[in-house]
Amino acid sequence: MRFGIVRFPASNCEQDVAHAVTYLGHDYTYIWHQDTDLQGVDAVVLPGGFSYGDYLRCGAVARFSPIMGEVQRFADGGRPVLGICNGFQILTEAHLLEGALLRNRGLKFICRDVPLTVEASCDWLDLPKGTQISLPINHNEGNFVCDADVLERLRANDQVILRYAGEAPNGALDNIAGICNEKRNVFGLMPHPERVVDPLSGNTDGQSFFTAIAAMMQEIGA
Amino acid sequence: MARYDIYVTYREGIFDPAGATASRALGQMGYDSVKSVQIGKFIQLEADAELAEVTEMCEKLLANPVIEDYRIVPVEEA
Amino acid sequence: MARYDIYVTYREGIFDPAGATASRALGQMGYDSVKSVQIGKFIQLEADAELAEVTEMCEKLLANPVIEDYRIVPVEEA
Amino acid sequence: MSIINDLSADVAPELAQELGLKLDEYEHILEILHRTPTVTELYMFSLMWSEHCSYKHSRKYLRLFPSEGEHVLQGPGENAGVISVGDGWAVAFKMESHNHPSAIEPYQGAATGVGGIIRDIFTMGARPIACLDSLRFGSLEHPRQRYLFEGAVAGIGGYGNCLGVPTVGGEVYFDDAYEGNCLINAMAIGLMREENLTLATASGVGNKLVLIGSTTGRDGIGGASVLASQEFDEGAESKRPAVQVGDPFEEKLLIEACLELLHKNLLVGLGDLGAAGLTSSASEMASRGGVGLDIDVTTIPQRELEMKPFEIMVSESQERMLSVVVPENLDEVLEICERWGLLATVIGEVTDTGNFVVRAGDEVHAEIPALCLADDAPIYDPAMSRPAYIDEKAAFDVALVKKPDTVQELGKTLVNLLASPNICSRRWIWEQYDHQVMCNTAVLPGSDAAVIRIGNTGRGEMTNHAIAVSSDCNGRYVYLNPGRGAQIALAEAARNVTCAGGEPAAITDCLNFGSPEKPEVYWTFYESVKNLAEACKVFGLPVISGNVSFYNESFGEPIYPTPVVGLVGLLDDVEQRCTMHFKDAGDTIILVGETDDELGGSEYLSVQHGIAAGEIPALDLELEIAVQDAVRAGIREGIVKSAHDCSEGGIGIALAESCIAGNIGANVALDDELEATSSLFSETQSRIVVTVANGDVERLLDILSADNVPYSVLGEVGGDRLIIENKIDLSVAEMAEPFNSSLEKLVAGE
Ligand SMILES: Nc1ncnc2c1ncn2[C@@H]1O[C@H](COP(=O)(O)OP(=O)(O)O)[C@@H](O)[C@H]1O
Ligand SMILES: [Mg+2]
Repeated sequence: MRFGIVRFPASNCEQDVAHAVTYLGHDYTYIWHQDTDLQGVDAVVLPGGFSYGDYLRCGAVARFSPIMGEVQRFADGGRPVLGICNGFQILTEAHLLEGALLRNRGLKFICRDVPLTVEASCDWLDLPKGTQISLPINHNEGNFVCDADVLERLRANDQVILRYAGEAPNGALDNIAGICNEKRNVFGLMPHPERVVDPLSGNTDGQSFFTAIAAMMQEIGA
Repeated sequence: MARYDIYVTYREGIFDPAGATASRALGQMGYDSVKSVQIGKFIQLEADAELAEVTEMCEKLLANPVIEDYRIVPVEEA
Repeated sequence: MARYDIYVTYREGIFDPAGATASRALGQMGYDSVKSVQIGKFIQLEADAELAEVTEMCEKLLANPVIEDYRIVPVEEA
Repeated sequence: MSIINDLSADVAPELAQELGLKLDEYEHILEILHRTPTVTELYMFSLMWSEHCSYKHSRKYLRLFPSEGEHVLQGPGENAGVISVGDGWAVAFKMESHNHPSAIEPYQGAATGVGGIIRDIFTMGARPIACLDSLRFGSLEHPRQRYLFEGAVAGIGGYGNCLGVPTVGGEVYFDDAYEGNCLINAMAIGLMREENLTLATASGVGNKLVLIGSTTGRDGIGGASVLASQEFDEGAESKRPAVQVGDPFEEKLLIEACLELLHKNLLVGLGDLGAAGLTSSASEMASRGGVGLDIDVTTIPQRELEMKPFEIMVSESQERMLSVVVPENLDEVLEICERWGLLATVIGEVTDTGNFVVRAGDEVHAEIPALCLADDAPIYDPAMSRPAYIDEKAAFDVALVKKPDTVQELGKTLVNLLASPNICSRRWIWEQYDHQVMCNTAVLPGSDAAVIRIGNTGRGEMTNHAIAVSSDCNGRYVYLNPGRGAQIALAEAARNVTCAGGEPAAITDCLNFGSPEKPEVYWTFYESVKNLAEACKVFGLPVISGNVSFYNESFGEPIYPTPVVGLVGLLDDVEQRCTMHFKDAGDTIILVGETDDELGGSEYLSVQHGIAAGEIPALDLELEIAVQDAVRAGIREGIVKSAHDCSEGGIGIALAESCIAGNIGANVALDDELEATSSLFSETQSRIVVTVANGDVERLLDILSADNVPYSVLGEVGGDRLIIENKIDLSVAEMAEPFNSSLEKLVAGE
């Protein structure tokens, strides 16, 4: 299958996503933020990085890129969209996902492997509830917040896909590390599964994120 | 050319990590009298625009209504 | 308890990349009238402290005098 | 057009002096110009002939460094050196200091330091793939030092993380010697195809000069001359020029745009604007190409009003690049820059006059032979004298200090050392750096050297090759013995790279010293350079780039002389990499090399007794090379499962670190017949602790014996305690806790 990886100015993990999906035998196309054509890709990934320098608010400017209108339509049509780290921040700014990501509680950038618990499945991740995995996080603003009623809804609909096991490293509300939308096709998470696909990193827990979606796409004949 | 001062602050109930840390740090530095610190943004905008348009800019870009409130104050030219 | 509003901005001549980026973004969103955006900090401080002490806090922690100016405004209680 | 006359013959020498030019330098300028210089010209000369740009106090002896070798594609003289790493791939690397700006504003100073060294790398046509940071501060007991340290680390992370360049290693030392003058050295490494090697040269009369990137402001005016040549004392505040705020977002766009332009062959030359801004990059590019340049400052996008021509010419506004473009390619160049959201402006062109002409419209403000500006700076051969302290310090008798001798006391000492600022885990630092982006970091920070796979991630080209990188320098050693200390810096960098499985290939350096105008300081500089050069020759290691930072003093006291070595080694196959942590219970632990009684200058003496004195450890270069070759051979055969060198804190610390990293114990005996303290904490060089599976012991011993390398079998891995017979008995947990948490506590002032 073919992943469309959107490049915003100062995205910097697009190459990591490309590396991960090629490693797993898939294709990818880089999509420029100023384009308005998703080029027929099967799934869209908004990669990590510092779009627009993370100035003002992370993802605030990127969300107005011309391509985001297409991403919105793509998502509305039930097609899979994944936002990793800065991509997650962009999705919340674009209101494709709820909540917002504030500065880490400790006010420090954090790059480390963290243990996570799978809480539910979505189009992008299909692991049994309760599965423990380890993924690297790499962010300055991963402190998830949302209103109480939103949180209640996220929980009730099983939209919380990943939680930090133990204390959230960034202060995230309810230990939330990743959520999906109601239709379960749009998924955003702070950790970086793409970095732990190639075994060079000593961890392959990231593989299931890209293989689950590929399997699903194959099933529906995409 | 009009000038606007825009104040962006966290909405009630949203925890402000930078403010909380600054408050604690001041306490540790011996300023025991400090009760709270809130850190928001102070945006100075120069534009040939009416208040309505500046409000739109805030709604769309300069503030995130999910977490932030904003207040726009037109600045009298000196 | 006294309240102070503190405005922290870059000193004259220091480049503000965040402001420049926001200004450009507004232009691209069609707000051609925007001439400049400066992004500083808006700090709300609650403390049982005199102005002199708040000034000290700014010098030491709340602002970075090497690159930032600050302005303290005592807030009248409503 | 004639040159404007804005400076009278009697005022000019005064301005020259104010700008830091010496009288004979001013006279030399008169000889070059045959007339009174203009204001702009004086500024340009003063910056180009400043220590920072001209290396006038160091150039003579830098020539001692070997700069050629089998891998070298580009030696010193360009923005960075380049070596080939196989199959048509090459890496560019260089180290640079940003000490003085960081002492004023640590976050921005360190951030713009990273920005500057990264520009040096992509100017060469290489994509930056890794950074290292080499830091020195005073004791963390002082709040100001904590502020500097925290700010510098945050700034390095803030800048590098945004660029998507992993910061994979570095070093940090805390010592009172750096209290008034911290050291912030950054090293960057870039990857390219050999055919993409680009030089910062201007050529082709009629070609356009295109300035790409940020606008030009008054920030950093005079930065190079004022900051880098002045000691820090009370007067420093008033001389403070505007500090520059880094814009990593702009830099990231510059990286992408410039690499695209270079790979599409759209540029004749490319140079970055660093110290002395446009003056330096333009004159260096002109002098290399043997051409003249004509620049009209009114075309340069300015961020402040009413800037004077000289201000524009010497501004050090960050994130700007100067390119030379054939007129036919101009449109495409401008278009690519625009797509990346970058300003790109034609500011002048290449001429055949050999003169560097600066105009404001029709007014000519400078007309200087480009060659003279770039290459005619005076070269000094300062006086030197051997400082008296050297013999005094060396005479210190280590036998006089009272040493622990019970297992309990020794254990306490070991734990104390593990928690001490110069030994404890650096996790607090590297967790603030993205060290994994690009998916090529095969050995993460925390081991002896980082290993990075060679591959153009996300662009379809991966290889199995890798590089191992380390930066090292124990300034206390260099202080006590400048020559040997500098050699040990090299030996240790090479040893670290060897422990990761790398074969040392080339080095860069950053020579941090006090004022070269002080004979005693200059002697330490000369000794260090001469001996480092010697050691490089013995190792067969070329020095392909580097940087000198003088005037690192405060209140008249120089820092420890600190010649930092950054070393890049090669691995044919990334699968042959090795880490330092103990792996499996039952593995045999072997010490390669042997321990002597060498506590002089040690971390033990410093931490436990507050003493920086004594004879520093000996270094036998032949033995060092033999030890490294043998260990590397064992790693490459796949039999060495872990390798860790003994550096600060000696074998006691090395064993403890390998236990902590592997979360497993060890049971060993040290049969060196030394006093327990010396046995554990002596910092004898040329020692590496390795482990092998039982079945491979014979094979490794064969390798060692064949090369006549001394060794001893110490014991085996296993359990959850580190037991060193008759000396140490500690659980891994009670060592790990202080080791891992110490730095964070020290930063918090606890
Ligand atoms: N300032 C720093 N930035 C990033 N990594 C660092 C820094 N300081 C130390 N490290 C990492 O911590 C580990 C231990 O460093 P150090 O004690 O200097 O090692 P060694 O004694 O082997 O040279 C290395 O992996 C090193 O790269
Ligand atoms: Mg080491």
